[in-house]
Amino acid sequence: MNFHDTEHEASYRQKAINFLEQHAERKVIGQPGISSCLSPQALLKAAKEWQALKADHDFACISWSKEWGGPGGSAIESVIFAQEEQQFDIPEGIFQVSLGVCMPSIIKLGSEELKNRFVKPALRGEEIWCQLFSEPAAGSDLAGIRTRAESTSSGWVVNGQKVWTSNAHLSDFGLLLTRTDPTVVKHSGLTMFWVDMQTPGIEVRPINQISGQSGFNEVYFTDVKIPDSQRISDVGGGWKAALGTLATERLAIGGAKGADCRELVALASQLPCDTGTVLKDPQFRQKLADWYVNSEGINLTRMRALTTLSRGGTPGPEMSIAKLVMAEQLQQLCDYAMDLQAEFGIINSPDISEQAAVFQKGWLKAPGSRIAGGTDEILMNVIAERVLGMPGEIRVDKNRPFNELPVGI
Amino acid sequence: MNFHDTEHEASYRQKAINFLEQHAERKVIGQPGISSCLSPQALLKAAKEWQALKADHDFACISWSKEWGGPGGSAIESVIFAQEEQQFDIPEGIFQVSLGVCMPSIIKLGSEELKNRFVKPALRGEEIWCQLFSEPAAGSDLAGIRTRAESTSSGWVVNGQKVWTSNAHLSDFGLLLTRTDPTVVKHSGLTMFWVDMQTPGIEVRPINQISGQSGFNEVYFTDVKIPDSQRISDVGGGWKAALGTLATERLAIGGAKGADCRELVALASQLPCDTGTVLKDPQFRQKLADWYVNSEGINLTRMRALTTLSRGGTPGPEMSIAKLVMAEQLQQLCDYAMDLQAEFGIINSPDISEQAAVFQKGWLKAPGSRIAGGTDEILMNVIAERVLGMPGEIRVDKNRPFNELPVGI
Amino acid sequence: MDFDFTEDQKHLQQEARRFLSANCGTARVRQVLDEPDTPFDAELWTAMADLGWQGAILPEAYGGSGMGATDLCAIAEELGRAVNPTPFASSVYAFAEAVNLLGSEQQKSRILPHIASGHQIGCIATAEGAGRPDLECAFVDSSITGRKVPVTDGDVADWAIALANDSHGESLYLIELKRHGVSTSTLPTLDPTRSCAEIKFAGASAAPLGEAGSGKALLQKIHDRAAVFVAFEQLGGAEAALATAQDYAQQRYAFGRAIGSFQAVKHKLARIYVANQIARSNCYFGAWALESQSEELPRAAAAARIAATRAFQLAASEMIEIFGGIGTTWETDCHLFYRRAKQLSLFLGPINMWKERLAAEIEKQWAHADSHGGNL
Amino acid sequence: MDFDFTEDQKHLQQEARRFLSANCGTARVRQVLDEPDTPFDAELWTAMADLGWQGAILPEAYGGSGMGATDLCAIAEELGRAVNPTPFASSVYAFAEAVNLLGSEQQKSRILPHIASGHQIGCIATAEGAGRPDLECAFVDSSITGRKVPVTDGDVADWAIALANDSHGESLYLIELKRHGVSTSTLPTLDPTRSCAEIKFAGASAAPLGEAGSGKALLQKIHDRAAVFVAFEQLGGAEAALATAQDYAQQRYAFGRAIGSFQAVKHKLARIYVANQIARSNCYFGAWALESQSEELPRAAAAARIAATRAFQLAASEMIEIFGGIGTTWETDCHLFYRRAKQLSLFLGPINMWKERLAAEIEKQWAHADSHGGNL
Repeated sequence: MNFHDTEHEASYRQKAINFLEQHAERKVIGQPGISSCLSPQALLKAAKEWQALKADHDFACISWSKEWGGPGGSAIESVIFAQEEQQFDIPEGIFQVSLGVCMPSIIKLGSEELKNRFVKPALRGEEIWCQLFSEPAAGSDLAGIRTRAESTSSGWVVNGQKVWTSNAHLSDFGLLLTRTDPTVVKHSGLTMFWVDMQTPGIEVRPINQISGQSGFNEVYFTDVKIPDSQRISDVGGGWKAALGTLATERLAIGGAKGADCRELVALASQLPCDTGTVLKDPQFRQKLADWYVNSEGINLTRMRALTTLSRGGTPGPEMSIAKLVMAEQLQQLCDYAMDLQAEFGIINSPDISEQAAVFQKGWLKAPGSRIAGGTDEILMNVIAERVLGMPGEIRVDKNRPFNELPVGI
Repeated sequence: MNFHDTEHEASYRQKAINFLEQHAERKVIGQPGISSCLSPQALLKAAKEWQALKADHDFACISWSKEWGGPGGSAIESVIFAQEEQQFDIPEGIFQVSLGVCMPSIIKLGSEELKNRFVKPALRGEEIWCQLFSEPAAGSDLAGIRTRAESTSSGWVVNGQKVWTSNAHLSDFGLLLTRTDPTVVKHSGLTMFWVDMQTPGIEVRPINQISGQSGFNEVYFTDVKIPDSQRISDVGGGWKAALGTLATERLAIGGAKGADCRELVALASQLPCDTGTVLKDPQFRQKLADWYVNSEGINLTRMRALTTLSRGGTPGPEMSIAKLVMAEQLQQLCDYAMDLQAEFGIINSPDISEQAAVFQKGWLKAPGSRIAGGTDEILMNVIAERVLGMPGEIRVDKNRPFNELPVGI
Repeated sequence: MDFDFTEDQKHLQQEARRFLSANCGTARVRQVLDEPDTPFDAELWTAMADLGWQGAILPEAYGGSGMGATDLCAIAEELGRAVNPTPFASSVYAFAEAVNLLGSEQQKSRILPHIASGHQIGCIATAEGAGRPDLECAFVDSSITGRKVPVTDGDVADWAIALANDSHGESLYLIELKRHGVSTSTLPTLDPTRSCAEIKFAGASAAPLGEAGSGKALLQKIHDRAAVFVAFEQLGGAEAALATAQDYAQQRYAFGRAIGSFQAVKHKLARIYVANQIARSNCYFGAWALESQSEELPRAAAAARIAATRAFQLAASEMIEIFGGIGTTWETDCHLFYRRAKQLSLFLGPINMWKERLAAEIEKQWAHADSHGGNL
Repeated sequence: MDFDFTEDQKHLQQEARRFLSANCGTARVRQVLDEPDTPFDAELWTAMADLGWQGAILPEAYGGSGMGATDLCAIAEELGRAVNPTPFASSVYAFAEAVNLLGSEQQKSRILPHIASGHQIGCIATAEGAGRPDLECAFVDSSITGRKVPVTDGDVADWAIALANDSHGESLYLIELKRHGVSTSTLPTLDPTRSCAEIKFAGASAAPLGEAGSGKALLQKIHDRAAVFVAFEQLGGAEAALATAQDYAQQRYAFGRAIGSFQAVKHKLARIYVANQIARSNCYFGAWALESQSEELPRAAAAARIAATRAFQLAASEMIEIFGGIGTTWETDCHLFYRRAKQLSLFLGPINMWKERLAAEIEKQWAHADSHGGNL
């Protein structure tokens, strides 16, 4: 057991650090970074420039083959760069879906022509993609989507509504899952397209979340015309295509970020109580220990997955536990931190209580973290079925045409 | 809101106390009672005598009608007597199944002849009954029983195995659920009989539990001949009959008895720790408060049910929570109490640590408490479906003949 | 044995529910949520006063209706169910009860009629920042100086009761807030449907309330009484959250079936039901202890508070999980419950403090039982 | 990055598993369970010694094989999986490690070869009754007097290490148990597959071990090292319990389907899997800290201990619930895991103590990070 790089990894890491130090500034703790200082437009511009710069230096999409503009590096090199990059103050959060989810699907499923047209501009950040899958009535049950694509003499006409679309308002293109035949069983009537987000009839509206922020969009389709040449899957073959995309998505989603033990200790070391500060309080210490063991457990589990990558293998299912554990913990830990502040815990303003604000923010975010990317319950199903080999749920929706299935609200 | 008896209730309570004081001794805290001092035979004899005495004074089966030997009292009178009776040192735990579960079914389902023959002797404790329902492959899924009763020219021949039969070794008779037709759907092929436990071919074996004790039996049936006159339900009508019995059983089962807050406080007030005794330890106090709220919550919920009885109504579903809450709590509280004793918690002997023994006993008993009378999961299903109106589980075993259903171990 | 609301109380509760359905639907609550300059629903407040709720249990001599504490509990459950956006908890459960319990005849007749009529609002100002630091507010030269933060409803209140140091130790004071020497500023909170403020006293005139030097003990008495009513609000909130989640689980389909047919959803709902029943039973005991002026009130209040806090927080957070993605949006009502559950869990002090209080009562009871050979 | 067992260690582990499947099946474990006069499986003990396990990581100079700590961790996981009924934990993880770490050259060469060969057994005698009372054992006039209870394997051990008061404060002592002045009596425990005793010292001769007056700190060092190995035993037990429950859930049918197809059972299994993975990762970190002699050992050992204790207790109790009624019978193996999970959770001290220890380490790290502007 050790945490050291191999010789090759160490030299790659040095190369990454050299590049980063030359072109970016290290993050300073306690200072807000670019991503929270710049205006949305300026952030987008900065992100595109940074992506292009990385591409010029072979640090964009490191594991992609040369054919698609990547340097053809290894998975572990990709991780090493990401580890170092997160120490630097660079514009974040724009290309995750575009490059982590959409492009791998385009590369896997698209025609040569399509790939030649789209992959390199996406890699360089010149064009951004979003994923148009989820719908109000199709979240955990993604195959239940209702957005219709009807075949006409001149192509397809799409009507319906997508939801939870990250960055739809910034995107140039989208990967779109539709129902082309509601008269067959639900998994057989789906078809995947790509779509230009400027196409008439597409309307993007931000979703207001509990936190008051809007990290997602709704996307409405009203008589949107899409030529058949933009079809990516076989007609009726959309589910298989989507499964590939989802597998990629699951890898791209990390744990639930937010306040954790570090922030809790910082708070406790400042809060007065009978025994001095809360950090000295035996109850607090018991809870802290429990949470710390989880957080460290998840960090170390990541190390185990990286070890497998480093040895050239494919990580096992261990990391499927990360979001489940950390999202629940985020909610409980933030709730507890607010209790520690007694009546003051209800105040929601960084201006009044900077140290506390991180918990109130986490508490508002946690319900979403427990749902986005798979609810707690779906994740436990996945672990039980795919990892532990339990039989699947009894399905009542497998053998009846989609349009004969009972529907609710 | 008040906890007082009505005038009638108060006078009935006084009558009960008078009877009890005349014929029994009050329990003394810290002294073991009759039930744990007498030999099994002596206890059985004492229990039968006590039951006959109660019957003579109209305190046995208080709510049963005069027709069946009861005084025709109310449900609340029944509860009042039970509340007072448990303050006295009388022989316990023999007639619960016989009178709480089996006789109500006989009264409901049996022929006049049958009722005339059996009800009064059972009420007086002269004859004891057991319930022969559960099987190794049919616990939560009771309708999955496999014990076969095959029709012959001279009656029925029964082969199979029952399990979890309380007091089978003391019983004179049993209420027996069998499968008479495995070629129809599972709920339709069952038939109920009564059986004399001395019938040749019936063998009773005690089950050793984790605790080392044996509170239950297995009962084996080998070519047991039962005349058709002992059939209680229609042929194929056993499930409906059994459901009635089970509803009665659920009422008869209380919470999970065992160590609780009182015992925990007693332990903590004697255990040394840095802050004096554990009773002063802030962590301990937080846990104690949580458990106390549950225990009091269950006690007070019982008061709410009694209020409904006292007002002449039928209690709602509130009491369905009692076993679920208290069995889980028993396990957690005992485990914690053992941790409080540090390394010493592993010692399992009342001779060495009387105060601790109650927790080790509870810890061994708790897994059984979480299962007997409905597992945690079945109880939550029951609450969700019967109380909260959620749809039933998808059933795959409803429309296929029993002998074509997949079977496991 | 009569451990339930009476028929009259059930009737009162039904009437309250009918009134609040009509006058305090979630659309009304959301108006306060979405409008930063609206600290509470003044129209609703007036309508409640017209029904006599603010003075329900105050003596008739002071403009009240002289009802019993349990009657107000029945109303409180409904106010909780409706997530009412008003200063009722501060003004009625805490302030009015405190003045009625501790005030001089003059204080009561001067203040309570205005509270009962809803024309004035009172609040309790206890916290002085995060955690539980030492008391810094001080009463010197017949006036009070210091800072209280946060004070629920402090920005809309006419009166406050505050703890301050004085020559006797720690004492309670009554302060008219819209006077010289008092400045209040509204603070943003996680529950914008309830108002909250920082109050600064700079030589504000203040009158002693209750026995001098006994401030802490008196404050605990006030908290115990208020905690029972608040517990009923929490219970009502928990029941509403459960009912909403139940309804959704029956109507929302996934994988071709109502999501309520999945065991994971069933068991979540069952856990909420269990917590709510335990809360209800402990709340009833609190109501009994309050109304019968039992010595067991401190224990009963703490148990009701703990059980109801647990229940409402569980129900409110799990209802979002049952709703799924849509439950995390501003437009769905789930977050009204989520926010209020947290707000009420901190109002009157956090749950750990109440658990400690309950443990102390259990310890007392044990010491008594132990020395008398009795039972816990 | 190489945060996993090496290929060699995996091979070693597979060999250990194969050996234990053949020589330590549950039927063998049950022989010790059912036979009160058999404190441990002596035949298995000898076979383990033949494989060199008792001396695996002792230096070759003292009859050991000089392997690394992580190698022993790999074996420990298998011993846990097999619920081994032997004094391995006492003799190897605790006693031998302590003597090797603290003993004089003479002590090591006199004692360790016998431990490595399995001919002698050692134990650690720390507890002096329920809770954590003050230390009463005392070393006076070159001999020790007092009582240690309970002592895991104290009745089968030849040697004990015990803490005692002396003129320097609290110091560790080495005591030969089968000598004058020592009496041991076997105690019944919740896990009859592991032996346990009360030891009374009445002027027993004892030799100091390690620096005088530093007994408590040294004992903590011994506990930290042993905790890592024990955590691997707990991890192995948790994995075995999960595998057994998984298997049963697939094979047992109710309502016409495998019970593993019910969400309630799935989610129970998923929760166990999560706990086991968190335990595994923390255990690996413990192994790393132990083998690399890292300063982080106290923190790593506590985290491994906590995670593995949680995992094994969860897996063992929930496996019974998954088995249902049959799981509560003596004849099914579930209770072997349930008992051992509790036994290991108390051996080396209860989980609350380890959480406090971890918190203290986090606090130290925080103070250091705080003063250096670094990270936690």
